[in-house]
Amino acid sequence: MEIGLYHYLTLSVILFAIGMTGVLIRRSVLSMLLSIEILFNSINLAALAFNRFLYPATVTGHVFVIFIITIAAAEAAVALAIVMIVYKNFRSLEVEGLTSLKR
Amino acid sequence: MAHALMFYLFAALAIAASLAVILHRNIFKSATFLAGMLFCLAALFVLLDAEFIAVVQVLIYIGAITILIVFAIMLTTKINDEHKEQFNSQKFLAPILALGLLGLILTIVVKIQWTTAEISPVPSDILGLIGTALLSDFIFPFDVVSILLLVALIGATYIAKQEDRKPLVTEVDETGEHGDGKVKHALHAEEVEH
Amino acid sequence: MDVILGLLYVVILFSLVAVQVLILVFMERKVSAWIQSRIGPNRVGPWGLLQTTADIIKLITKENIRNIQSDKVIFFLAPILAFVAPFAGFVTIPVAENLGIQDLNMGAVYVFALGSSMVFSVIWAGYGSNNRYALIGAMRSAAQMISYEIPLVTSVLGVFLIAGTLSMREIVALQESGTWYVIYQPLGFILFLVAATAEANRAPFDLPEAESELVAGFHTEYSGMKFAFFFLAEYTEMLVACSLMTVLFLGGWLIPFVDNSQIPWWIHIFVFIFKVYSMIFLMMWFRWTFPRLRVDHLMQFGWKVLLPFALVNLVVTGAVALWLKS
Amino acid sequence: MRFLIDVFKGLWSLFVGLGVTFKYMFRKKTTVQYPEIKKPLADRFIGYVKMMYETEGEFAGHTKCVACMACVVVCPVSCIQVTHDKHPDPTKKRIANDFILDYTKCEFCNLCVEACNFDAIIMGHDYELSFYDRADMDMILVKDKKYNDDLYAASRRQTGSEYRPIIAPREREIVDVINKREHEERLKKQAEKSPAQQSE
Repeated sequence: MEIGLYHYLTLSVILFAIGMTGVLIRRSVLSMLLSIEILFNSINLAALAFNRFLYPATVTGHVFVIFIITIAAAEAAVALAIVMIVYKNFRSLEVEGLTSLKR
Repeated sequence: MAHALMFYLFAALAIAASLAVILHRNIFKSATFLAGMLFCLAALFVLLDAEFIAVVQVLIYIGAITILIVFAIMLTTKINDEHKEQFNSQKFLAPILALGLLGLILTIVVKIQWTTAEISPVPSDILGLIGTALLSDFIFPFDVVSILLLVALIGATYIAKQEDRKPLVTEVDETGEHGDGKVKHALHAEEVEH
Repeated sequence: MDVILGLLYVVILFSLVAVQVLILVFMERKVSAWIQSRIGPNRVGPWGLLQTTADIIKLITKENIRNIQSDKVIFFLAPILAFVAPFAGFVTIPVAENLGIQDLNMGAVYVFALGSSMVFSVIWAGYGSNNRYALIGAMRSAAQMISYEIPLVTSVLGVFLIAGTLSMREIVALQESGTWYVIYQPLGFILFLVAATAEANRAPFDLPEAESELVAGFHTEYSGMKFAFFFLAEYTEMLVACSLMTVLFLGGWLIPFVDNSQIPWWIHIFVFIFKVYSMIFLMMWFRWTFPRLRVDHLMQFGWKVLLPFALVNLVVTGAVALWLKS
Repeated sequence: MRFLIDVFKGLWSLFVGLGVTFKYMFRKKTTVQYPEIKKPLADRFIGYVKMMYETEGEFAGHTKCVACMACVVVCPVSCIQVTHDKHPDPTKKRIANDFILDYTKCEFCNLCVEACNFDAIIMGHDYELSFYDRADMDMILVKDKKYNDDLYAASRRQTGSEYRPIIAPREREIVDVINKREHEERLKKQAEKSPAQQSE
């Protein structure tokens, strides 16, 4: 069977579901960050699949993916700075404990 | 044929790796599996004729973002603390929810008749097209993203560099002393000397 | 059929690279000896030529020792990735006009991407050995490599801007008639040379494996075959970096001021190899001249000197290119 | 501006450094090809303990060691074993039968040589002290009172060129003078004693 848009979209959706589960079930902030990266990538895959199979002559999907990667980099930098400061203040990275902005 | 084989291989690897990311107890290995998953996706991007994006994925995602996360892991968590409970109380509910969402989106995806009748060949100079698109149609988002990156850079530096703020921990650590004075030096050893 | 051909390419490339590394190690020892007024290896074989072969045989036949608490899989994978990543970079490098495995559309970026995934092998080595010295060395090395990647890539952007393509073969073809890009981009060339030296963990930027400070950095726990792979990886990386330099700045296989279409292809190969080896000689010369940097100076140098100069170089190149175009 | 000047100065200094090492590349090599060519040692070099033998007189070839055990007593690591026998020279009491030195223990401290009252041992100039077998490191300096060439060669790799090593020449002179004086005194004593004995 020819691999088409459906296959890529299905894979993308499965990855999205896995990423979402990861965000919901993990306790550590860092694990949640890893899961968020999975979410980003499932979106990237979907964008590129749409671009390839629906409008191959344009590059809108590619441009979107580049933006997403850029924003993921910025997000990672800020999130890691926050993780550092949280760890410094709370000595733990478990989400349940982080209920106040200040302790 | 080869295309289908490659697709199934890398799709299976990607799914397995992402499952390992969310289920593995050792967070360092989680990050390693994330790099593996990103690599599989890069391979899939090549199958989708997006070589440039695949290369950028390896260069930035694996080479920079994952490494950054690994750094954060090394600097904060106890990696080998595998006996600790890793999952919260939603660990049974969340997969059901995710499966529901999966079913929902999959139904939508399958129901829609995408107009993919003919697959026309991709343009050869995709790199030039991306460049042109970034600096013509998408010039505004491009600028916004640049500014966002700059702001994120400054913000991250600002947040991470607040060393004069007193650590708020007062719990007693193993030596019997208060954690107060000892917390600072680990992360900011290099800044102290300036 | 394609698969068999590809495997054949890999085997040929591997043997070529392995032989190159043997020669390079011998050359390094000789250069270091000359700079220090010594003779260097001269016992095994004629003029000591078989010295490195003997060393490699010794490494291969050595017992494989593994720390019992180390992480088996990661410990095993790290040296392999360390070697495979730079090795795969050879795929795009054109040695002569029609010689080279595959000319990718974005060849140069591909090589940089592989270089950046090398960081992972270093971190794996540090984590997998379950040794504090190794971990400290690995973190230092990773920090150094991701810091120097930025000036490394930024410094060549000027070349891409002038050439208007990322394909290695086209970049070389554009340098016909003796207009090497090193003439247009002297600053870029120097920055690239420095950053590539740091990227390959060579002295004076060899902090990650500083012998006198960190035992051997991230490969403290490695011995025998696995250590040989790290060794191989370092020299392969050097080869790739110098080949890149040759292609991007020094006109690849071209001889200046000569009609290159008249010259047979095997001379082109020799010209390419000569250029690569002169760059490698330069790197070795650096190693035995400059003292090692201190760790904070290393970071300062990367971020406060190399990066601003690379950015200035890029902006000036862009402005001049725009001005010439209009 | 100052930053720029610093950077260019730094760059220039790097070039100067490269020039220096480039010059060194063509200098005369200082390597000495060791096993073939050996550098002369300093006179005071402390190597390998050597036994001295009588070179002249009636008992030439016999060891000078009279088994007084001074070296055994003084040795900080107890690496010397000496067995003794009756000396063939009637003026001396004993002679070393076996003199065995354990090089796995010896630390080349020179104390035994200083303790020796008869100038019988000396620190030599041999420094190639590697062996294939641990048993070889128990070195037999004397066997059956006499210098035995075969035994000596077998007990170690013979590398020194001269059998009688040179210590610091000035000291050697003093030692020689002292030896000579003692020898003369002994002869004199003997001469004094013998007529007395004869007369008795």
